[in-house]
Amino acid sequence: ADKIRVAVASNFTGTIRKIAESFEKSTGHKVILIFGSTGKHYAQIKHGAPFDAFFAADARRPKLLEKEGVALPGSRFTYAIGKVILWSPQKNYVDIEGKTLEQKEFRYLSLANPKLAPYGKAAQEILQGRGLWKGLRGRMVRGENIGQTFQFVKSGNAELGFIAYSQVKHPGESVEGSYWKIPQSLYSPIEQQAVLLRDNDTARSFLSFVKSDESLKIIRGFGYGYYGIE
Amino acid sequence: MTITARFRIKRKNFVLDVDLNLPGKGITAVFGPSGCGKTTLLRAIAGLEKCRHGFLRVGDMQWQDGKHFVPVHQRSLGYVFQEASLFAHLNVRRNLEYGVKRVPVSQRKVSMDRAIALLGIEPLLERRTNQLSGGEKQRVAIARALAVSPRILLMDEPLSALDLTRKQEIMPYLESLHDELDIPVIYVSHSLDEVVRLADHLVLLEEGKLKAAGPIGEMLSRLDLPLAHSDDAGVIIQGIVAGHDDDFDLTYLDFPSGRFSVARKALSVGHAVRLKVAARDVSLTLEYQSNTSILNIFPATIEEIIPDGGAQVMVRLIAGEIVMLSRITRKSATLLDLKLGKKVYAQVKSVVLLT
Amino acid sequence: MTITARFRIKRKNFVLDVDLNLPGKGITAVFGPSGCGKTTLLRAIAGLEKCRHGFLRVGDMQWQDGKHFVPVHQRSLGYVFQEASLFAHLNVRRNLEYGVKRVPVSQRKVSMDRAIALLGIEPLLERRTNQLSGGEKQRVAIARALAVSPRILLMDEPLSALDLTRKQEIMPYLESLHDELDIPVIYVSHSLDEVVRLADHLVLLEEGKLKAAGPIGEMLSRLDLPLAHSDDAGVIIQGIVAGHDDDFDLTYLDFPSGRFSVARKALSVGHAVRLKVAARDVSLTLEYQSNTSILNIFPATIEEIIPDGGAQVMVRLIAGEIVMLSRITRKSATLLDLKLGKKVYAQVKSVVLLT
Amino acid sequence: MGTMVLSESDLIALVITLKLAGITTLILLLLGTPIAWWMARTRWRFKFMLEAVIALPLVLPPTVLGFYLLVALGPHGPLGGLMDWLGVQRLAFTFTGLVIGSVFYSMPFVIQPLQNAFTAIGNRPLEVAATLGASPLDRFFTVAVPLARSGFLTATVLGFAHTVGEFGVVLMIGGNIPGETQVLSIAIYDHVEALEYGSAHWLSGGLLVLSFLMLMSVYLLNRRFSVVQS
Amino acid sequence: MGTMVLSESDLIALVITLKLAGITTLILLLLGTPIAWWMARTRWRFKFMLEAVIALPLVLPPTVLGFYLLVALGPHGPLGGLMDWLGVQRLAFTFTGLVIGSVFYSMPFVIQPLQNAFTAIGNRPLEVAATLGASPLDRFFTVAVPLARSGFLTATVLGFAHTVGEFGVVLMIGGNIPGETQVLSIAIYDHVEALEYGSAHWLSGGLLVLSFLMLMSVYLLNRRFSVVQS
Ligand SMILES: Nc1ncnc2c1ncn2[C@@H]1O[C@H](COP(=O)(O)OP(=O)(O)OP(=O)(O)O)[C@@H](O)[C@H]1O
Ligand SMILES: Nc1ncnc2c1ncn2[C@@H]1O[C@H](COP(=O)(O)OP(=O)(O)OP(=O)(O)O)[C@@H](O)[C@H]1O
Ligand SMILES: [Mg+2]
Ligand SMILES: [Mg+2]
Repeated sequence: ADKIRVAVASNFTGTIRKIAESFEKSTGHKVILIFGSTGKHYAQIKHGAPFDAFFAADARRPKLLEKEGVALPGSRFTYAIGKVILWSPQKNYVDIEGKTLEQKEFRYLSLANPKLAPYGKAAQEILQGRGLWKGLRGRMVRGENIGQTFQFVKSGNAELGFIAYSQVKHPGESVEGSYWKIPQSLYSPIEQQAVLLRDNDTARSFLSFVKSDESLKIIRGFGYGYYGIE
Repeated sequence: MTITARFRIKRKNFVLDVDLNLPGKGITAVFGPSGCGKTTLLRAIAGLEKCRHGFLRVGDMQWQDGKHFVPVHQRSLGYVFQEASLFAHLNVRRNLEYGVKRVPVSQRKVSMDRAIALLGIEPLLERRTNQLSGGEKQRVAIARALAVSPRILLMDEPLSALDLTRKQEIMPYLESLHDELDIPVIYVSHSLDEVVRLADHLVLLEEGKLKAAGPIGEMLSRLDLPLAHSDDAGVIIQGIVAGHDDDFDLTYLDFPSGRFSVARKALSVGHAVRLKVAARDVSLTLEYQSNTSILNIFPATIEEIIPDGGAQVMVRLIAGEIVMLSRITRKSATLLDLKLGKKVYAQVKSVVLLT
Repeated sequence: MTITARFRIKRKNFVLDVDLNLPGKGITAVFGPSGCGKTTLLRAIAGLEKCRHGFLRVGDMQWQDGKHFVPVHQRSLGYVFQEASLFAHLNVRRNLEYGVKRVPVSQRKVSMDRAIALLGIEPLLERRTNQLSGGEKQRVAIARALAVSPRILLMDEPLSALDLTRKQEIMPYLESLHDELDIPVIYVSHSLDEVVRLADHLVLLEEGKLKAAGPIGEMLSRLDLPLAHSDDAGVIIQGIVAGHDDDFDLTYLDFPSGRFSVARKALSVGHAVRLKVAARDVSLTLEYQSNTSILNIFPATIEEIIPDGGAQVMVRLIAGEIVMLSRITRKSATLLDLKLGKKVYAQVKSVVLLT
Repeated sequence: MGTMVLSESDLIALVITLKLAGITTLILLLLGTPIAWWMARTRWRFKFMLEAVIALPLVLPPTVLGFYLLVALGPHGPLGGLMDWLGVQRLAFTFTGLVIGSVFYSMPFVIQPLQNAFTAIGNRPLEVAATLGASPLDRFFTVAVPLARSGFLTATVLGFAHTVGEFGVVLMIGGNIPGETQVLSIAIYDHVEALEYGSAHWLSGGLLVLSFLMLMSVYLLNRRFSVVQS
Repeated sequence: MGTMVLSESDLIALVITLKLAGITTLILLLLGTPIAWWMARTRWRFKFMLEAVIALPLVLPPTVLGFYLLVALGPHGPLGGLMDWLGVQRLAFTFTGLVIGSVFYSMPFVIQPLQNAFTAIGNRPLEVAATLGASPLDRFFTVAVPLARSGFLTATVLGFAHTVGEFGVVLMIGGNIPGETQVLSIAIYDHVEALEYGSAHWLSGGLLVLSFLMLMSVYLLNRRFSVVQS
């Protein structure tokens, strides 16, 4: 049995664990998962990190790696599409159309740093679309990544925030609090892409496994979208 | 004004347990062997060593009584520590100023300049304290304690690192303190010589207990105390200046039963003085002898003879109204057939003028 | 064996510049006022103070010569610092052991137990050093320096915090060091008394310069040195034990021109001794006087009379082959009509037996 | 990686950082000095426990510590609840919150050197000062503090530098609000994560040079006034 | 969220953490002691510069410092290049690399307290030891070290605790590889990021208790052997 190392964006932690588990069960190979921010992983990969595959939180870094000749050409694919929601742990706080943004006297709105995280960029687009981006400046708290963004809201320090649907959606459970599921049309799609970094069979077969139906079900169960599937 | 002190301080191998009544004037020497508790006593008086049921009254100031305890910094005292204790972060001048600044101007009786001049530390003022010799440090520490114009001065072997010349410069000043400032000085010393020279009063400690206390003269001539057997045993005699001899630079001192000639001192006629007559400086003859270099000869009667070691005896004499001690060999005593009541002549080779 | 030392050490306000030849035996006292450079000299000898062009030879050991410099720890020396300097992290016993452990067993001549017993620190062995009194610390420091069986002992005012009794216990031991260990001791002291009692040799420093150096007896009787004008001026006389008087517990000491009687000492007949005769203990008479308690009377001739302050004169006498000093008042000198060549009787009231 | 001029927000972040580090250090010294003094003097039997407690925040990764602080400061947390009850503004995402977090985290770097320095002084100088008429407070300031100078220097340098470089705690409870709680360390981090290496180098370099100059002057000054031990 | 037993990888992370902190502290002491000693004794004019340099790593956010270390240790970096040229294994993403990074970062916490403690001793005890026949090395170990005990204690505690809690540097040059370079601080962080609060609480709590017990014993021991100043 082989051992591969796969670097994965933190927001995908729960999902990939499930997938890796069933991959290990069916093949007997071992998958070592390394979680972290996509920016850090990118820097590390460029400086020789011993990873076999890379599951980024965006499409930009995998593309860069491909262009720079670090990733294997042609191995890049979108493994999940993130969905953004506006969420509050309080019941009936966020209405289903997001009017809350204009109406409620909240103190802090949490979102991911648009510069670093695609979810943040999406949030920016949504707010800009409604003409709220400038007006909310001093009331926006920015997480370094989507995990932190969630913690700001979850701990109650920010009343609401733009988070990933996958963070509150657990397979077979209903979502706590109140949220507005934002139509895909309001922001550019959050493609999370993966690339192969080292050419070996186990890694290749793991990537294929991620594309399998079995994995797809898991990915959707955690609240991610997939190409052409809402 | 008196000082009443009662302390009981327990340590692992040591207990200080004293009940003292000291005069509130003049210099009181605390004397005793190493480790007998002198420093501990001084610290207790300063308030540095706390004891629960202590009692301390210095003149009209009640510093300690059961629970009532005046903290050290509110006691107007000067303390010269046994070990060098200058502030390392201040230079010499600032060490001196440290205390002075904390005394209200109205209570400053000793000027800093005076203390500096007295201890000859003028050239050291801008030095760091680690650039001083041992004796220099000690002088700075004394000056610092003096400069706060304290109501009582506590000195723990302040002169131990000083040479004789320096000591002889400082001692008269200490002596004059009670004339000028009228403050009591409690003075720890190992040197009986120093003690005899300086002190009015003596406290003898032994293993944390009071062995004896009293005026220095009395203590020195008490044959039951170890002092009388030391090299420095002797008596203190009160006298007054009777006149000067300009030809020979002598000063005449009259005491109740005679006259001493001593090297001239700048004292006015009538001034009261104290003389120390050491037992070893007194020899005895049966007849009055002329043609001797000894000027001070007094008729006396033998009052007591006690052995002083195997070879020597201490003879207690009455010369008129005063007591003198003479230390001579037993052989001489036998040869001269000395016994109680016998008339002799006491030849005093030299005397020390104390004040 | 001799000690040759040449140092030039510059400080901001002070220069030590000495060129010394000291005997490699016995006790050499370094004497001088506070700040004259005694500690600096001792430190230079130990190697703690470096100077570029120094030279130091102790017996057959070349410790410094231009660039060649034996580091302190390779010099077999014992050093008693002027200020308490016990290791705070070790208790008393371990302080003592610290030095002993670093001496090869074959070179251990002083046992630790011996040093402990001598300095009476047995009960203190398990104490922390901050639980000691000033004098106790000093005793431990002396014991620690002795216990390394050094080839030379450097002591910076080691007895300043000790009482007389304690001093008198330690001094004979120091004196005996050169008999037993044959090591030179360089001894800084402010107390001329101590110096006279202890030292064989005297180095007089003044403002960093050598003022005079020589055998103690010579130095004390040299009227051009300040010593002769101090209270302790006197002469040292070599003698031998001639016998004992059992009746009166006396010991007779013969010297070239006479015999002294002193309180009995446990010395065998024929033993060489040194006596100090202080100038203030010598009185002069024109005729031989009997019926006096003074036992030691010697005929002498006046050799020199010099003024000693306004009221006193110092008389230099030749008694047979030896020199004596006598300090008397100018008045007495005039009354007795003393002049050069006159025959007198020197009455010695007391002498100090040094060895 | 090309050269990039620093943005205005970077400069603001610098100002905020210096302000944060300055205030934090000040508070640390004000708070730490009496604690260190007490710890150096007391003979309390259980002092060792307190000593352990003070060093404890160090062992948690700063982000995690920040997370717990965030939870504590949130409306359901003990501190946040207390604040609400008192009617005081909540502290998360405010500059004050940053200060509190930094103080908490850097405390051991200040207390420990101070405590050591105070212990090293011993009783004697204080006794001397007392006999010279100095009250406890007086002798603390005129004797203990100057004699503990090197301890204060170390405490200040470690406290200040550590706050400047701190990042995890600050990120978590600050919310990275530009102009308010975005400090330089986060700004640099953001640049690195966003692959804006040029800006990162400039900022880091500037910070290093600035810090070096500051530290150097502090040490140089220290040398001038130093108490030479003999 | 609920309670979760610690996974095997968490335990491994604990072991790695303790190993890392232990080795780092040891190296810090071995390296820092002579430097601190030299700095306490020297009268070199430019010492203040060195002092500033030593405190410098502190002001960079650890992740950024880690980033630069990574660059330096990577194949294109000066150190990495040197390593390659020497034929030695590259250090990034290895345990050795972690140790180097931690040593670098925690250095000031060790050197400063030691330097202070050595300075406070003064010359006298060393002179005394010399006159008692102790060579420079001998007196360093038998006099300077015991008298600087409290400095060593502080250095050890700060160095150890800081390494345990360190995270940014370690994350960057270690690469968070489970079983190799994943330390506890990162494991906790991962749990928090993955919203596995249960595990995070358990791990943090365990770490705190463990650290508290360790620190407490150290301080308790210290008390027993302490040099009482008078
Ligand atoms: N570190 C120093 N820097 C500058 N001057 C110093 C230093 N140490 C001592 N001195 C000066 O050098 C001179 C000699 O000092 P030293 O300690 O040798 O004197 P000493 O003869 O031992 O005096 P004491 O009897 O008072 O101990 C003194 O004037 C002193 O002020
Ligand atoms: N901190 C302490 N703990 C325990 N015992 C102590 C402590 N300090 C002093 N002692 C002991 O208390 C006794 C009295 O000490 P103190 O310092 O008062 O003596 P001293 O008379 O001043 O002696 P010296 O003349 O040697 O200075 C001594 O036996 C000493 O060993
Ligand atoms: Mg004492
Ligand atoms: Mg000296």
